[in-house]
Formats: sequence, C-alpha cells, structure tokens
Amino acid sequence: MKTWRYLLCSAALVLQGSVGPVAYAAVAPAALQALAGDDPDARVQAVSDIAAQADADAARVLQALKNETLYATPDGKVFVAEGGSTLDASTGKAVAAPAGLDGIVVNNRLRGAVDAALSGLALLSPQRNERLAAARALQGTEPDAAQSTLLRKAAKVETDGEIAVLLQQLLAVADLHAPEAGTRKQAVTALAGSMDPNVRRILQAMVARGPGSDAGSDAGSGDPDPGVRAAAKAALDTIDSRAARTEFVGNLFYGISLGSVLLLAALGLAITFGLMGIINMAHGELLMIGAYTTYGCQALFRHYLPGAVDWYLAAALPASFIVAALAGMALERTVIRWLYGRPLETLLATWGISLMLMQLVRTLFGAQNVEVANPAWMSGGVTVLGTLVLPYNRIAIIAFACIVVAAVWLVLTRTRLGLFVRAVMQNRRMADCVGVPTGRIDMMTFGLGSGIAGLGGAALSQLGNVGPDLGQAYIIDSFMVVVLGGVGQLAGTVIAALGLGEVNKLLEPVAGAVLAKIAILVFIIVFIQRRPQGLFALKGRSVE
Amino acid sequence: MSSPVMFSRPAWTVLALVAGAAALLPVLHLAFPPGHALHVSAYAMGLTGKFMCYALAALALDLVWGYTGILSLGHGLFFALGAYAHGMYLMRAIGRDGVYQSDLPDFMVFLDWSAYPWYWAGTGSFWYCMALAVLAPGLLASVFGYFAFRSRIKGVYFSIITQAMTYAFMLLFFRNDTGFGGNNGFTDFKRILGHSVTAPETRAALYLATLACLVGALLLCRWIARSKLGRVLQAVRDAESRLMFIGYDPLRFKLFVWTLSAMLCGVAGALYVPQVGIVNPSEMSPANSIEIVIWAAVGGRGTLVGPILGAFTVNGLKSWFTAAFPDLWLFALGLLFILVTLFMQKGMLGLIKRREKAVAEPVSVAAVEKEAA
Amino acid sequence: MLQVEHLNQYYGAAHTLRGVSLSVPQGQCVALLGRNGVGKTTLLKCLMGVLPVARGKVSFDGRDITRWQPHQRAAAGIAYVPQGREIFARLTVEENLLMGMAVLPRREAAAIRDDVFELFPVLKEMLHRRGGDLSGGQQQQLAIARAMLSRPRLIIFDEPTEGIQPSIIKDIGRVISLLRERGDMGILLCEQYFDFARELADRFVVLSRGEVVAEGVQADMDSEHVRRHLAV
Amino acid sequence: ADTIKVGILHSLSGTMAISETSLKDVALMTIDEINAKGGVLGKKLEPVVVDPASNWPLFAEKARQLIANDKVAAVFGCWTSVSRKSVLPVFKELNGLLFYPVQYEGEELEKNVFYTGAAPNQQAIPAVEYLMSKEGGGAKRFVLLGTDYVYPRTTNKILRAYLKSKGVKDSDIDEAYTPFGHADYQTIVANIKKFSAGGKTAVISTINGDSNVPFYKELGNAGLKATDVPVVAFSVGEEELRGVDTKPLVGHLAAWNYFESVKNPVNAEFIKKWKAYATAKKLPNAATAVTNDPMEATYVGIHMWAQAVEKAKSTDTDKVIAAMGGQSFQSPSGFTLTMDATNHHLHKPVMIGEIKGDGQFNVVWKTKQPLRAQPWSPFIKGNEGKQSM
Amino acid sequence: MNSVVKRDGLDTAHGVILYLDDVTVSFDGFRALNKLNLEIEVGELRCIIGPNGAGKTTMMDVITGKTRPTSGSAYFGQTMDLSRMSEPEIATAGIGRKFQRPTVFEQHTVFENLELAIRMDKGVRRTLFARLDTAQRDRIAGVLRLVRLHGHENRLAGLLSHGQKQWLEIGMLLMQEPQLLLLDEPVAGMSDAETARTAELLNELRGKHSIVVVEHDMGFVAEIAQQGKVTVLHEGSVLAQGRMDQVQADDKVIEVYLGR
Ligand SMILES: Nc1ncnc2c1ncn2[C@@H]1O[C@H](COP(=O)(O)OP(=O)(O)OP(=O)(O)O)[C@@H](O)[C@H]1O
Ligand SMILES: Nc1ncnc2c1ncn2[C@@H]1O[C@H](COP(=O)(O)OP(=O)(O)OP(=O)(O)O)[C@@H](O)[C@H]1O
Ligand SMILES: NC(N)=O
Ligand SMILES: [Mg+2]
Ligand SMILES: [Mg+2]
Repeated sequence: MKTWRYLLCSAALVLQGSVGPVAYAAVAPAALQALAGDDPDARVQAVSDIAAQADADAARVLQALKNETLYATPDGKVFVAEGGSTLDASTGKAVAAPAGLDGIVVNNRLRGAVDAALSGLALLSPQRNERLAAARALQGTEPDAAQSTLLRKAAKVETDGEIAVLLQQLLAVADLHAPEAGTRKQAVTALAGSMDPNVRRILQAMVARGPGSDAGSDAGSGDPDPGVRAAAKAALDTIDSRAARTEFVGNLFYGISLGSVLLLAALGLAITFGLMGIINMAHGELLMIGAYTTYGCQALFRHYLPGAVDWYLAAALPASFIVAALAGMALERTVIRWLYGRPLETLLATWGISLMLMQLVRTLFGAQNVEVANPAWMSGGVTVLGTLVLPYNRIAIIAFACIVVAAVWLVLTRTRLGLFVRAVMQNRRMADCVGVPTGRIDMMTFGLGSGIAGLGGAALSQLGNVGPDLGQAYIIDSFMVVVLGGVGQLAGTVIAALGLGEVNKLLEPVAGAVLAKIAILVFIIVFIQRRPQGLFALKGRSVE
Repeated sequence: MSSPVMFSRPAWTVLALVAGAAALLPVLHLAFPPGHALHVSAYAMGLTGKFMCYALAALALDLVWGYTGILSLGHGLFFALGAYAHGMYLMRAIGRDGVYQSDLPDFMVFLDWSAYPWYWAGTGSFWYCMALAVLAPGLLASVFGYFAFRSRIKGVYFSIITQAMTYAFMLLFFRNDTGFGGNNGFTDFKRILGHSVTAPETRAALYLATLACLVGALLLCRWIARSKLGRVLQAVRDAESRLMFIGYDPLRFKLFVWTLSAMLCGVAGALYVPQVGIVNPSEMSPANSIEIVIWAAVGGRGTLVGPILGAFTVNGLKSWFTAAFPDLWLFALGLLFILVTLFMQKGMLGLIKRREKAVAEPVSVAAVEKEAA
Repeated sequence: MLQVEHLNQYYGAAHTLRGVSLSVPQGQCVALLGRNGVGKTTLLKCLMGVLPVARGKVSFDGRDITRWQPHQRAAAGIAYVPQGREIFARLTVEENLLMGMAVLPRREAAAIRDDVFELFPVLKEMLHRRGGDLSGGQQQQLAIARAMLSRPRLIIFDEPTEGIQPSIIKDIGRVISLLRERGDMGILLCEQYFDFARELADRFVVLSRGEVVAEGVQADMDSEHVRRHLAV
Repeated sequence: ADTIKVGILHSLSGTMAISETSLKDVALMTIDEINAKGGVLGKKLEPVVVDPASNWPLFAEKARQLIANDKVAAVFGCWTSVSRKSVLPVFKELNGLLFYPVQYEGEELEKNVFYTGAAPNQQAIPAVEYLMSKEGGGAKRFVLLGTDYVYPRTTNKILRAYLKSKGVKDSDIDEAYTPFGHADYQTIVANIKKFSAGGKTAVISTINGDSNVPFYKELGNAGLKATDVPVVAFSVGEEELRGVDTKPLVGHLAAWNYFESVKNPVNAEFIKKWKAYATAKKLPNAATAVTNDPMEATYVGIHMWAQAVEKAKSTDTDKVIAAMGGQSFQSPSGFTLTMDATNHHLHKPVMIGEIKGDGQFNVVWKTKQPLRAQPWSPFIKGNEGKQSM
Repeated sequence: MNSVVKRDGLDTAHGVILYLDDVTVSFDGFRALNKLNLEIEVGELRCIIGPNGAGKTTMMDVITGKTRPTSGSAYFGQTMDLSRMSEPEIATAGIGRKFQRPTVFEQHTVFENLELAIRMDKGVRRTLFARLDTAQRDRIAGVLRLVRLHGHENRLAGLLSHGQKQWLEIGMLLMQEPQLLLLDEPVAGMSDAETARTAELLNELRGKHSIVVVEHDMGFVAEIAQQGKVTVLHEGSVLAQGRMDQVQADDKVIEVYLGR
C-alpha cells in the first residue's frame, strides 16, 4: 500500500495545480528496470514507484503497461509503443525501436496494482468522467489509512455530487475500522444502503460471534462495542433483504431475456411450420445463415469502414433478413413446393437440406466458430438495484424481439397478404379458385419465415456461438416453443417462449441447470396432456 | 397406400433368398480363414449385424408411423433402453476384469459406490436383462402412450412430446449419479454367457440371433398389417374420429401398436450393444430418433420392407461415404434425401413395387376428415 | 362466352370425360344434369382448372384458357361454387367473404357489399364466427356468397342447393334468375334438384358415363329421352 | 506395400468437428513433413482419413475398418473420452496402436494406447496451485464449473479432494454443471458473482468446447473482471478463442502444456509450417490459423511414433510399443518430452496463460521441467496401489 | 373403460329408445341447442326438419357423444346416459350415424369400408384374429348390391363421387345393424331417382330399426314420413311437431323454413 502514500504527496502537488503535460520528467529507470524484470514483488513495487510520480508521464507508462504496449529489451530498457512510433519510457523521446524488444508480461496481480494506481491518479483528474470512472473502479476495495487520507482530500475538492457520494461510501468503508466506536457506528449506518460485497463481508465480521461463524474470509471476533454490533446487524439485514429482492428481479429479467432468445429462434419456424405446416428441419440452418451473414457484414466493416465498425449491425440486420429470405425462397421453389399436401415428406427433404447447408458452411468458413463481437455500445451493461447488471446486449435483444414480433403480427393480421397466406394454408385449392396466386404466396410466406429466422440468427450471434452447429443448438427448442404455443398461433408462440424462459430461469437457481432443463421437458409433456392442441387451441368444428 | 397386399409368391421367394444369403455370412466367416477369397471379415459381418438392428428399429417405427400415422420422434429412447438393459448384464459379466478389479463396474467404484443401486438388482442374470430389454421400453411406452392417447394428443403434438421424452432421458443418463456410467455409458464388455464377446463364434451367434429377430419381426408386422387390425390401424391414421362412430376405440389400438413397436425397438437395442460394443446416452439424442424416421421414409413408409431397405441403404452409404470422401459425404447424403422425397413418392420401395394410386385430391380428403371428426 | 370442345379427362386409367362439348352463352343459364358419378363435378373442375384435361379445348371470351391456372381463370372472371363447400374453415365468415374479392383491386375489396347480406342474412349475424363452425347449410350459403362477391362474368355452381333449407333455395333461385336477366353473365348450373334446374335453365346438357347424351332448350327438358338418362 | 498406412480418426462433422478438424489437418501436415524427410523405414507414410461424425458407435466401426481392412500401422485420433472408450476394445482385440492427443480425466491405462495429452496432475492441479498462490491472486473460494459429463466430473472430484487437502472448507467450494450445448449462462454467472462476495474467488471451468463462447460473453458483459474473479479453463485454447471477442476477457486464464505464444525456435518453426500448410491447402480462414495444445500433442505423437518405428525397424505393434518407451522429442512447448515406458503418458510441462486482447495467451507461470503423468490420481481412493504407474 | 357394452344392456321397457331432456348446447354464449326435448319410440321413423343452423346436426352430435351437452341429459333406452359414454361405447351400444357430409375411409377400398363397419366385438384381440366367414361375406355382397356399388368394391372410397360416398356411408350404417340410425341429410347431392331409391330403402328398414332422418328435401320427407311424426327444429328447440301435412301447413314453419 505504499503506492498510496506516494499518491498522497503527489496529490498535494497536483492540487497546487501543476497537473498537465509537463515536459517529460524521466520515469525512474530503476523502476522501469524492475518492471521489466521477473521478480513479481519488485514489479508491483515498481508500479507504486512510478505511480508516485503522479504525472501524465507516469500515467502514460502505466497505461501502456495495462494495454500491453510496453516493451523491454533483454537488458531492461523500457519502451512505449504509441501509434507507429516507439518512445523511450525513461525519456519520453521518440526513438528507433531497438532490436530484441519483447512485450512486458502483465498478470492479474500486476494489473490489479496498475488499475488501483491509475484510478488513484484519476481521482484528481480535471475530467469529471475520469474521476467518476476512478471512483467507481475503487468501489469494492477496502481503503486503508493512507488511502482514506487521499480520499478525504479528493472528497473535499470534489464538486460533482455523484462522485462525492461514491467517495463518501469509500470513506465510510474505511471508517468501519476506525478506532472510536462512534465513527464506526456512523459508518455502519451510512453503509446500510450499500450493495458493495465488501461492506457485507466486513459487517458480517463485525456482528460475527467469534470465529466459528461463516463470515467469509476475514471472520473474526465481532466488534467489541455492542451498540455498533447491533447497528451492524440492522445494516446487514437491510442489505440482505435488498439483495434478496435484487436476486428475484434478476431471475425475472434472465427469464424474459432467455424467453426473447427462444422467441427469436422460434418465430421464423412459427411461420414456416406453424402456418405452412412444413416440418422445417432446416430452420436451424436458416438461423445459421443469418448469423454468418452478420459475421460477413462485420468482416466487411472491419475491412472497409473500420471507423463505423460499431454500426455493422445496422447493415447486418437487413442483410441477414434478405440473405436468409432469398435462401428460403430458393428452397421453396426448388424443393418444398413439390411437397405441399405431403407434410411428413418435408421432414425428410428439409433434413437433407440442413445436412448440406451445415457442411457447406464447414467447407466455406471452417468447422470452427467464427468471432462475432458485440459492438462497443452493446458490451457491458447497466447496474441497477446496486449489484444487478443488465447486459446491454440482452436488453437490446429483448427490444429487438418485441419489434420483430410486432412487425410479423402486423403483416399477418393487418395486410391482405396475411389473409391470403392463412387462406392458402387452409385450403390451397380453393384459394387458387378464388384467384389467389398460391405459388407466389407460398414463396413469399416461406421467404418471410426464413427471413425472420435470419434476423433471429443475427440476434443469436450477439450472445453465443456462430458456427456450423448453431442451428442444431436451437432447432429442438424452436419446435418445442411453436408446438407448445399451438401450431399456427403467433400469440401462442410468444407466450410459450416467454413462459419457458421464465420457468427455466426460476427453476435453475434451485434445481441447477441440468435438472431444470429436464424439469422443463417434463413440464412440456404434462402441459400438452392438459392442452393437446397447445396453449392457444382453437375449439369447435373448424379445427377438426 | 391402402391395405398392404399379402406377400405374393415371388415376394416370399425373394425374402427367403435374401434371408438365406444373409444367414450365409457367418458361415463363411467361420469356415474360411482370413485372406481366403470366400472369407467374410468380422468387419463386414459386424456391419451387417449393426444394420440389421437399425432395420429392426426402422421396421418397428414404420408400424406406428407408416400404418397408424403416429410419428414418433422418440423411438431412439426405446432402442437405447433395450441397449442399456442388455448393457447392464454385459457390465456385470465383466466381473473383476475392470481397471479397479472390483465386483462393481468401474464407474461405480469411481463414484465410491459400495453396492449396486436397487434398479440394478437381478441384472446379473442374462435372461432377466433380456426380459428387461423388452419390458422396460414396453412399460414406459404403455404408460406414456396411455396418457397421451387418452388426452387425444395427435400429430405434431405427439411427435414433440416423444422428442421431449427422449431428450429428457438423455440428459438424465448423462448424469453420473443416475447410475448408468454417465456420458461414457457402458463399454469394454468382456463376455456374454461365458463366451468372449470378441470370439468369432459369439459374433456369428449374435449375428444369427439378430437376423432371426429381424425376419421374425417382419413376418409378425406383416401378419398384423394384413389382418383386420391392420386395416383398423390405417383407419386410425386416415380418419381416427370416424372410426369411433362405428364402435372402435382408437386408444386401445394405438396403445397396442405403440407398445409393441417400443418392445421391438428394445429388442433391436439389446442386440445392438454387444455388436457395437458401446451404449451411451447419445443414443437417446433427438437426432438419433429422427434418423430412424429418415430410414423409414427413405425406404418407403407404410411398406414394412421399405424401412429395412432404407436402414441398410442410408447406413451403408454413410459407412462407405465417411471413409471414401470424409469431407463431402454430407452433401451426398443430404442430396439423396432430397431426391428420394422429390422423385420417389413412396420411398425407394415405391420404385420397385407398384401400389394403388393415392387420392388425387388430398384437400377434399382433409375436408372430409374435418366433418367426420 | 364459355366454349368447351371435345374435352377428355382420365383418372389414371379410368376415362372419366369422353369428348364433352358445350357452350355457355352470355346472359344465359345452362343446366348440367346427370346421375351420380357420371362426371359432372369432374367436368366443372376441369373448367375451373383444378383438374388437368387430357385432350380438348376450353376457351373463355375467345381466349384459350385450357392450360390456365385456376387463379388466372378467376382473375379472368370465372367464379366457382364447389361441391362440398370448401370454405376456409378457420377464417371468420367475414374473412371468407373478403377472400371472395381476392381478384378485385384492394380498394374495391375493402368492404363487403350489402346485397349478399340481403340474400343471406344469417351470414351477417355470424360475421365473426369461424367458417368451419357454421352449419352445413350456412356454409353452403357462405360459399355462394363468396362466389358472387368477385363480380364474375361466368359463375359455375356445383349443386348449390345441397343441404339448404327450402325457403333459401327459393331465394337462391330468384337471385340466379336475376343475374341471368341482367344479361351480363353466364351461368353453368350443375344440379340434381330437377325442378329447380328446369325453372332457371335456358338450355341443358345431360351427362352419362362422361359423355353428353342429350342437350337442348328448356322446353325439351321434360322429354322422355332426358328422363331416361336421369333414371337409375 | 511400399507405403506405410496410418489412420486418422477425428470427427469432421457433427458436434465435435469444431475441435477435431484442425487435429486432422495438423496430422496430415506432420505426415507431409515426415515424408518430405524421406518417410519412415524408407517408406512414405500414407494417411487414411475417415470421419466418425461425432458418433461413438461409428468411432468403433471406423477403428475396426482402419485396423482390419486398411491395415494401418497406427491410428491418431479421438477427442472426447467417450470416443476413446468406444474404440478401446477394438484396439485391444486387434492389437492396434492409438495415439490420443487430448487432456483427459485419467483413470485409464491401456497397452495399446499412448496418451500425448495431459493427465489431471499435468493440468488441473498446477492450475489450482497457481490460483492459490500470491501471484495467482491467493484465491480462497472456488467455483468448479463444468459440462455435465465424465471428464469435468472426474477432474472436479480430484480437485475437490486436492482443495480439501489444502484446507479449503466445503462451504468455500461450489460445484455446478450445465447440460451439453448449454447456451444461457445468466444464472450461473449471477451465482458466481454472489459466491464471490464471500471472499477472493476463482472459477475453474471444465466447460466443454461449444458452451464456452456464451459463457465468456456473459461473463464479459456482466462485468466480472479477471482481477476480481479469475476463470481458469482446461478446454479453452487458441482455437476456441477464435470464436470470441477476447477484449472483455483479458486476464482470464487457461492451463495447458503448450501455448502458441511460447517463444522458442521449435515453436516458431511449428507455427510457420502450420500457417504455410493452412495457406497451401487453402484451409478455411487460413489467414487466422492458430496452433493449440492438442495440435501440438498430435504433432509430437506422430513424430514419436515415427522415431519408435525407426528404432524398432518395424511397424509391428508390439515392437513399436516396446520402442516407444523412453522416446523423447524436442517439442514446440520448448521442452524435450519423453514417453513414459510404464504409463504410456508423456512427461509434460505445465503452463498457465492469461488471455490477451488478441486471442493469444501470456504465459504467466510454467513448471521448470516436465512432470510425470499420474493417470491414477492419488486423490481418488482405490488408486493408492497404482502410484508406481 | 370398456368398448363392449352388451347389446342387451339396452332397456326399452317403456317403448322409448331415445330421450333428449332439456338438452342445451352453447358455444361460447351461442345456444345451438336450447332446452331441446325429444323422444324417439322403438321402431319409429322420425323426420326432423328445420332451418339451417336450427341445431339438427348438433343434436346428432350430442346423441353420438361427439358434443357434450352444456346442460340437460340424453338417454339411450331407460338406462344408458349418453352424456357419460364415449363415442365408441355409444356406437357399440347400438347407435349408428351417417354424417351430413359423406365421410368414409378414403384410403380403404369400398369393400374394406363395409368390412370395418360390420357388427362384431371391436376389441383389439378379436380384431387381430378376425376372419370373414361366408355369412359375413354374403352380407357385404348384399349391401354392396343394395347401395349399388357392386363392381366398385375394390376401388378406393376416396375416389368415389359425392353421391357414391353417400351411398357407401349408408351401406356402412347397415353393416353395423344399429338399433338407432341417425341419418343427416342422406339424399343431399343425390339425383331425384337416387332419392326415390333411398326412400324405398328407408321404408324397408322401417320397424326393423328406429330411425331419425334429417332432410331438407320435402318431397323425400313426405315419402318416408308417411303418417309418422315430423319434428321441426328452430333455434335449438322444437318449433312444431306433427304429421307432415300439419307441419307443412303451419305458418311458423312456413315463415322460418319453407318460405312462400
Ligand atoms: N380423384 C378421383 N380419382 C379417380 N376416380 C375418381 C376421382 N374422383 C371421382 N372419380 C370417379 O369419376 C367419376 C365421376 O366423378 P364425379 O365426382 O365427377 O361424378 P358426379 O357426376 O359429380 O357425381 P355426383 O352427382 O355424385 O357428384 C365417378 O365414377 C368417380 O368414382
Ligand atoms: N363449434 C361451434 N362454434 C360456434 N357455433 C357453432 C359451432 N357448431 C355449431 N355452431 C352453430 O350452431 C348452430 C347449429 O348448427 P347445426 O349444424 O346443428 O345446424 P343444422 O341444423 O345442422 O343446420 P343445417 O341444416 O344447415 O345442417 C349453427 O348456427 C352453427 O353456426
Ligand atoms: N477428454 C475430454 N476432454 O473429454
Ligand atoms: Mg358431383
Ligand atoms: Mg346439419
């Protein structure tokens, strides 16, 4: 924790306003040498030493270390690679890269030290967002005396409310160890709202009656002062009850999110199988096509518009729809059109198609998965209720699912096409006789279903594997969802997907993933007993 | 297809010839030394034996699908249960020759089990296990079938729950704690009824047993199919509800074939294990069940002989392709499936055999069923 | 407007239609008579394009439509009331009627004309019931209404009175003669209910074993010759 | 014959193709390399490639076909333990020779098999030791997370015993399994987070190939950083990482006996050859071709076999088995690996790597010299007698 | 459940074979049958007419167990509560039905259709071992001739024309030898000559079975009703009942059904 002491003095000088790119004061070569060496403790020490400089130059070196752009020669000279050029870390001057440069290896321990140091520096940065990030980063750490002094300083000059609160939190954590009971008690009450796992642990330790208790790592005899213990107990309870609520909300969210994934996977099938009655074993591969199209778009963007790569999805969505739709129409015209009225044969044909598509992808893209990255704005997540992180990609997918469902629903119920589709599927010959060009409708419907599958694939690519087996992973669930909802019932498909998602996610914490999955399957079997026509069964003569 | 024509005289002779030829393989295998022109390799015989098991499964499926119109996506489960039943015996027959030299199978030792769980009771007896191989699938099928058919679950709804069933069992059997060797399943069998499983004689015997069962099953199914019951089954397929109004209770008829079919599958599985030397939960994977359906469809559903033909063709090609062109075989197989559906409406057998024309107006047929229902 | 020449049709080996010729002039109603199983429905299906014809020619307004798809014929102005209703069981009555206007441009197909409701009030009551839930007769009425909605120039009825209550049969009769009087459309009426057919038809054709064995104007319909072919 | 046939038994289709295909290719490359040097016993090697299609009975059938019909001198193949188990009887019956290149759970020792992948003590245990060390973050609590089948279950059983022996309380160990192909890790990750609140936690993942991508994506997005909760994986290598955006995963770990990033001439050569081969053979996305541990194990296995054949002056199984014992080979891992005559396992170094932003690994720890394999883990009771093996 | 309810289970002590008692069937709100009361005597031939949608077919659905009454009860004889029996039980108990739209086993030959319908124990085992004896063959041949499908016996029923299917279905009904025949529009789509034949046939059967006929063909109804009762249904309940000439004269009936 030496780092902090250095930071303290440096903080002083920083506060005198002498921040900013001073002419590169050399970073102590000794420290750099140690950094390049392989005595782990020395390296951690070195980080502290460098951090102690608390100037842009130190920051730059640490940053470089963090980004793995810090190199060393065998004899311990250290260089920073920036853009194209190489800077001598000890002088900050651009130099020609010497021979035998080798990246300086960072491991988690070192990385931890670097992060702490950087955020410590950043606490005093003029940029609000940097300070905020730093304060956030420090949450969950347990400041010692030295740190708290710096924190206090930082807190004093801190103008921004949000950051101030965070700092106070940290200080409170520090105060939990304060010598005088009063301070501790204050701290405890102040922290009653905190969701910081550390706090919980410390509080547990405070209430703990001697060792035996299961208070995690630093279990020990509880706080000497009974008053504080009581307060701690109370705080602990509020924290725990909150945690419980958070957890429940979390499970609900996971359920919805899983549900929307199932939905996106199944929606296309709800059309090709649900409406058209084609036992479409190639549905999974249509998902796959969508996913690979997304991959393709990403590759194109990376190659031609590296700047806009975060927006590759904007192109990928329409592309995956179109590609999959075209593929679907091609299949419909060449194979499936001959099989209307022989639904069971479609199983065999589409199975064949799926085999071929899978192998095609293997030969084109290889048997391994390909990488589809979340765009920056989709990675990470928002933290709600203290600890619950809702990943952006999940949120995005839930929203996307809603949009797609709405669109499909509109097409099928609000347009003439929708009416024709349903008519053709119920009585192809008569629809023909009243003047519906059944051939075209068939093609368009299957195209639509396939296109939707393509969209589904694009969405799935944001969560899981993009590989030749992608389709196989979803085909079974998709059929379950469509059938459970009631074949041909869009609403049913939606409810079934969300239902399965929720049930699964509420079961998983108690039963574990494997038993939960088994339970779901049993549930489906039993449920169909109750409703042999699925969730949204039509009654009456018309269906018989 | 309407009621199946009874074996014509030529058909009988063909059947006899094929069966006879098949029966010749093991003889040649034993009679001639390897290298001899007439020698049939263990590989060839093993392969044929394996295919016959598949054929038996496909035949069983056709009884419910082709004739009764019940599409099962879970027959792999019955097959696997038969296999596991026999596997239990084979595991015990290993005795102390396992890696831990224990009386318990290795995986149990490894799980620190001191004794057999209750459901392994009696599995030391070959005949008990044989019975189990038939009864376990039979029992499961009859219970499952009773509830499903009683709730009048039909069509895809039935297909899907059969799939759910086999899927659930697969996950269950994957677990080590379930007591069936987890995902490694049962392997490394040593002997059966005291004979080494690898001895040529044992192989030949297993092969002949399989052949006998297959032929027997074919005759049984044929007999059922052309009995009045066979015609009722087809009526169940075409217009189940209409049937009720002339006094037949579809539930009983469905339950009968469904259970029988499951048992036949169990037999197939039981014969399969010792010949391939392993059974593991992937036999219960939905894909495997679908493959059985594929075999039946390729050969020609509702024809009994078709599925057998299909099982041999598909698996034969698969074995050949995977060695001949390992990188491209899926294209070939996939294409085959497509071509069969497009150009052989009745499956491969449709080419060989001429049958009555189907109704030219499927739509009106559907309409009629609606009214009758 | 409709010309049929030497039409031949086979079901596999069975020769179902043997050189059938007939014509339906504009503004006239032609009755198609014959015992059960002589090929009436088959003929009508051929005219609608549901069944392929082996030999012969079908022309409509002078255009050869022998090889046209059913929907092309519908677009050309032929409407069909099939035997056995063939309504869209899971669509509502309303949707079924909208389907009747599938050939019309979107604008005109928006609303259902009231005249059909005047003729079949029950349909209005049951507008939102599923077609398949209707009673047999109601379905038959729906099928007729559906055909009339497409503003056809030729309308083909296959036993329209089947399963319909007497009072409504009378109404249907009135409508058909009304359409006939309007003079702008042809009507081909296949009917077992002899008296009904006789009242409406200008001309008649009798089928037996897939051949035209008698034809003529309404006056001759009672002739012994005709009766013989209808008797068992 | 003027050529020597060798069989290659890796799934090129089905669920395992994702992992096994590259082993097939690297085997072919190695054989080319040997042939280029004049082959073995003056004869060229002739590879016989078959596709067991991730179907275990098919594995057995193909094995028999290779040995009995094609008369191959040795077979290089299998990935999953179950596939190995299903071919074992065939190799024993026909006295064939199998080289198995994948890390596995041990508890097995067959005369006809040479194991060039790691046994648990050559991968799992060192990894845990590292995590408990100061360098590794001094983990106090452990989540044992795996796919529900034999390899993970066994490994975790061994680890649990090991952790106990190191004084870790049961309450500080959490074991969780997911079904094959599980793709939704929300709950799991949430639980890890919760569990980690109780003290410095590390996750030991035996999640099987395909489920890793969804797991890591979830991990990344849920904001569990390696500095807080490091995850060490035993089935995730360079190939698997090709399917993931590794930026959010920097710092998570993997334990192997080889990493592409290790620096030594042999490895440089190996990587160069592989990339060249991939480009020459127009393998899909050859541009991004990487090497990984099982590939190296395959490479080593084939070379050792070739050496043994030369030594035995024959491809006869028994002679070769005899000659294999003590064979050593200068491997891309930078160590000279030796085949143990008694237990048929390689002596291997153990390396711990941290994931980097570019999908490669930083080797943050490695053993000084190769370890001898313990196929019969001392942490499983009943094995006490077998430690000599 | 037991699919073989003994025939002699039927108790017609009071000379009545079928009671419908306040039967109501409503489909989500809409009452297809509304407190319908009806009694059929043993050996009676009852004609039922009524507007489309009056509830005639629904009534038959209730009797044959296809639709369960929302309220009210339906008894076969004194003892058998139809609302508690399954379709097959009802059929075996002796109620046969011809549907409004011809429904036959399209994939079976005409002969097989009749064979399936033939009266016998229809349990699984008996069916499996069933073989046609000559008596039964003759019966089938007889019926074939009766419905004029001889020569067609080996054609698939699906290939028959509409009218031919009607006949085949009647044939199947005869094979069942039920005590109570329900005929829903038996002559729909039949030529006048055919209709006359059907009338003859029914008159022959009169007395041997109890028969309920639903028809819209007044000529035909007059033929078979003779002096017997004709019931007029309207909106789910009985509108009028009496001899043919009476109901035909009834203003209400003319209003809602016959028309002017
Ligand atoms: N799909 C078919 N395949 C083979 N034969 C058929 C088919 N449909 C009808 N037939 C036969 O063709 C002949 C004519 O049938 P069609 O339906 O045209 O008679 P119809 O005159 O309409 O009789 P109905 O007055 O009873 O409706 C009948 O003998 C019938 O058995
Ligand atoms: N499942 C259902 N849902 C809603 N309404 C129904 C249903 N089944 C029948 N109905 C209605 O019940 C009424 C009676 O139908 P039913 O078929 O019994 O009439 P019907 O007397 O047989 O007429 P028809 O003489 O035309 O055959 C009709 O109005 C019909 O629309
Ligand atoms: N041996 C394995 N990784 O299954
Ligand atoms: Mg007709
Ligand atoms: Mg009716």
